[in-house]
Amino acid sequence: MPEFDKNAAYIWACYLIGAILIAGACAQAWLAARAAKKRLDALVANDNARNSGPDA
Amino acid sequence: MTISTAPLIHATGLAIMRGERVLFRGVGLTLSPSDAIVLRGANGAGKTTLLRMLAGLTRPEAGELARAAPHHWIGHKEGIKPQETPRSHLALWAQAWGSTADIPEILEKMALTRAADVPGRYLSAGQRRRTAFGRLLLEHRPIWLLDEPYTALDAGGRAMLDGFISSHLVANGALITSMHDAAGFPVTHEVTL
Amino acid sequence: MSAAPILAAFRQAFAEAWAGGAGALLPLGFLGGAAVLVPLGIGSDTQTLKAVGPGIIWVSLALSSLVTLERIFQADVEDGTLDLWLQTGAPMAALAAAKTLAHWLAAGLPLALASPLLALMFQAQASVELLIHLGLYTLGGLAFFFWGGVGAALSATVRRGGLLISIIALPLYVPTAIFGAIAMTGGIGSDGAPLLLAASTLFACAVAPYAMAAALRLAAD
Amino acid sequence: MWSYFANPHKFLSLSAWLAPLFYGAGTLCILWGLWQGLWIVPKDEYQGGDIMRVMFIHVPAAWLSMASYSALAVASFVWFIWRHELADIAAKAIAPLGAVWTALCLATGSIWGKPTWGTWWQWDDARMMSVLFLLFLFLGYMALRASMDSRQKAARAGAILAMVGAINVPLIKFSVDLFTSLHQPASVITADGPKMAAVYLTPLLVSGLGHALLFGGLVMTHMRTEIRQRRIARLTASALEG
Repeated sequence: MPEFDKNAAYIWACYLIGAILIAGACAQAWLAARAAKKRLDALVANDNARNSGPDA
Repeated sequence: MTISTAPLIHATGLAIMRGERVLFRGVGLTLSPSDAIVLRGANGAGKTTLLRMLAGLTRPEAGELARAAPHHWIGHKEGIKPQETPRSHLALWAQAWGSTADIPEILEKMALTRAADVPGRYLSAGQRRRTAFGRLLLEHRPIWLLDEPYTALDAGGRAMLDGFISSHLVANGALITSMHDAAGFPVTHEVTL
Repeated sequence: MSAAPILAAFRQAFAEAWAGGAGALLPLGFLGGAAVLVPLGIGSDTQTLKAVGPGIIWVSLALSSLVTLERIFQADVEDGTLDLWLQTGAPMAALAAAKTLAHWLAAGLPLALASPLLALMFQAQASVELLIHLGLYTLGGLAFFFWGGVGAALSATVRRGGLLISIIALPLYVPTAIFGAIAMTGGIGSDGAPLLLAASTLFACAVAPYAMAAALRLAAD
Repeated sequence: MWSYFANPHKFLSLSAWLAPLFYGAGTLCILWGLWQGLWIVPKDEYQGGDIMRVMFIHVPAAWLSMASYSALAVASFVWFIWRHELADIAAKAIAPLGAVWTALCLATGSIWGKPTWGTWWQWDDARMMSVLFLLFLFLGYMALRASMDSRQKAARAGAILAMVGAINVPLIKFSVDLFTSLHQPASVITADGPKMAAVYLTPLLVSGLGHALLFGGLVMTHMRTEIRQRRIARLTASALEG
């Protein structure tokens, strides 16, 4: 870990906030993407089953 | 005077979506002078939306729409401010449209003489409708677009409106209206949504 | 194209502004109430009041423009008037400008006219300066109403539109508030500030009506 | 070229490999910038000692907040003129991310201000003030979109507001600059400008690039999500219609 002069707490606070915000944004994006993909895949599978059902 | 039979409104392939719901698609109609077209359909089928589209208020998602003449619009909402009286309402729109119509006479035709100076907030629903229909007489316009015109009108009001519509049609005017009841005027064709 | 629809829109909006909400009285009461609370809140020290007075009046002016504007286009959507105005064939930007101007005349101008009285309450010296300030409030208030009108038109179909208008309009009020404050507090750059205020108001009057028109067409759709 | 990018299918296949690339490259750039900024570069006593190391996150955040509002305005403009659905999807994705980086810029600026000026909020700093109003513009945009009842209306209202905001940004910036120049100029932070030594500039630029890449990757991910959500809504609606 680097050693800083008197303002170390401020510096670490800045980078901590940055890490939290950016990690939060990434996590939120990933979760939302996963949820949307799951729902779409389920819907498409459902749709295909329904469309092919009566023909079979 | 030559009587033109060129269509007043010509629409093809109109479509509209609300969110991801397709309200209607592939709707077309042609309105010629003396035509009265009635739009039929269940609640939520898009009758009001189609009328608003024909009036130029709602933008179609697809399709062609040409309107060759000025139109009158009477919607569900009458467009009367709480402080406006039937008289001042008609005077305001006469001013806006540059009409020199005789307003007391229109009020009399609409059986609004007694309510002529009552502010909008105290008018009954039927009186509000009659005030709005008064706008039809301010200025001659070939196309009338009326959304559920019979709503809130009593038998006398309906008969009065039917009379106006009939004479408008006789004078080469045309009409598109949405309604659930039987029309009291000659209907050229019906469009079901 | 005739000016008749524009004049009619102005007339209707002006009548509505006076009829609904008691015209100038309500915004005036709002301004007065907000301004009178300040000395109660921060104490009655003459120097302090003198320093904050012009700023308080600017803030009250901005807030009361938001309060008045909340209903102007929303009411038109609800009672169907907007549909009729959109079909007059007159440019909607001109109609929107006429309506905004009418509401400014009914609510914004009276506030500006009352500003010398409030300034006196805030311990300002009675001098010609107060009349100059009156002119600045008049100009600035106009810009507030036009940018606020954009917020009002955009949120015309939103149920709790008032909150939305404030967050939309706030950043747009910044230049007016700053130029106005600089013109009054003096110091470097204060000579040109009234001109900048006038220019930014002109800019608002030129640009905002087009945004309002687009927003109102959307509200009717 | 436009029609190529405007096609959601093409976008999905393009972003499927481009977004991970952006994430990887962005993370590498940010980490290298951090390592340089926190461990390697010497502290600058003229800028208050070690505290200037905050610059390697504050300045990229400031750049991104400005750039993301410009991107929002451009996307809105493209949507308004050409009605490419993808432009609206991009605008919708950019706004919350822009707000995050703008908030980051404000937070780090405020923390940097405390030891430097002795206050958490310096009204005389034009940059901070401009960024604050930018945050309001983002929040207003998001609030407006959220309050519209269909995606078509949200797109139209959002585009109008973003364009109104964009033409006002220069005026806001000018007025704020004038406001702050009346007081003593904020001379402590000279993060930008030719005064910067190369030893600081290179890590700063690399950090900025890293943040931009990460931001771009996130925008793509959000756009992919939005495309899928619109498909979900379409499928649900057609299932309801039978």
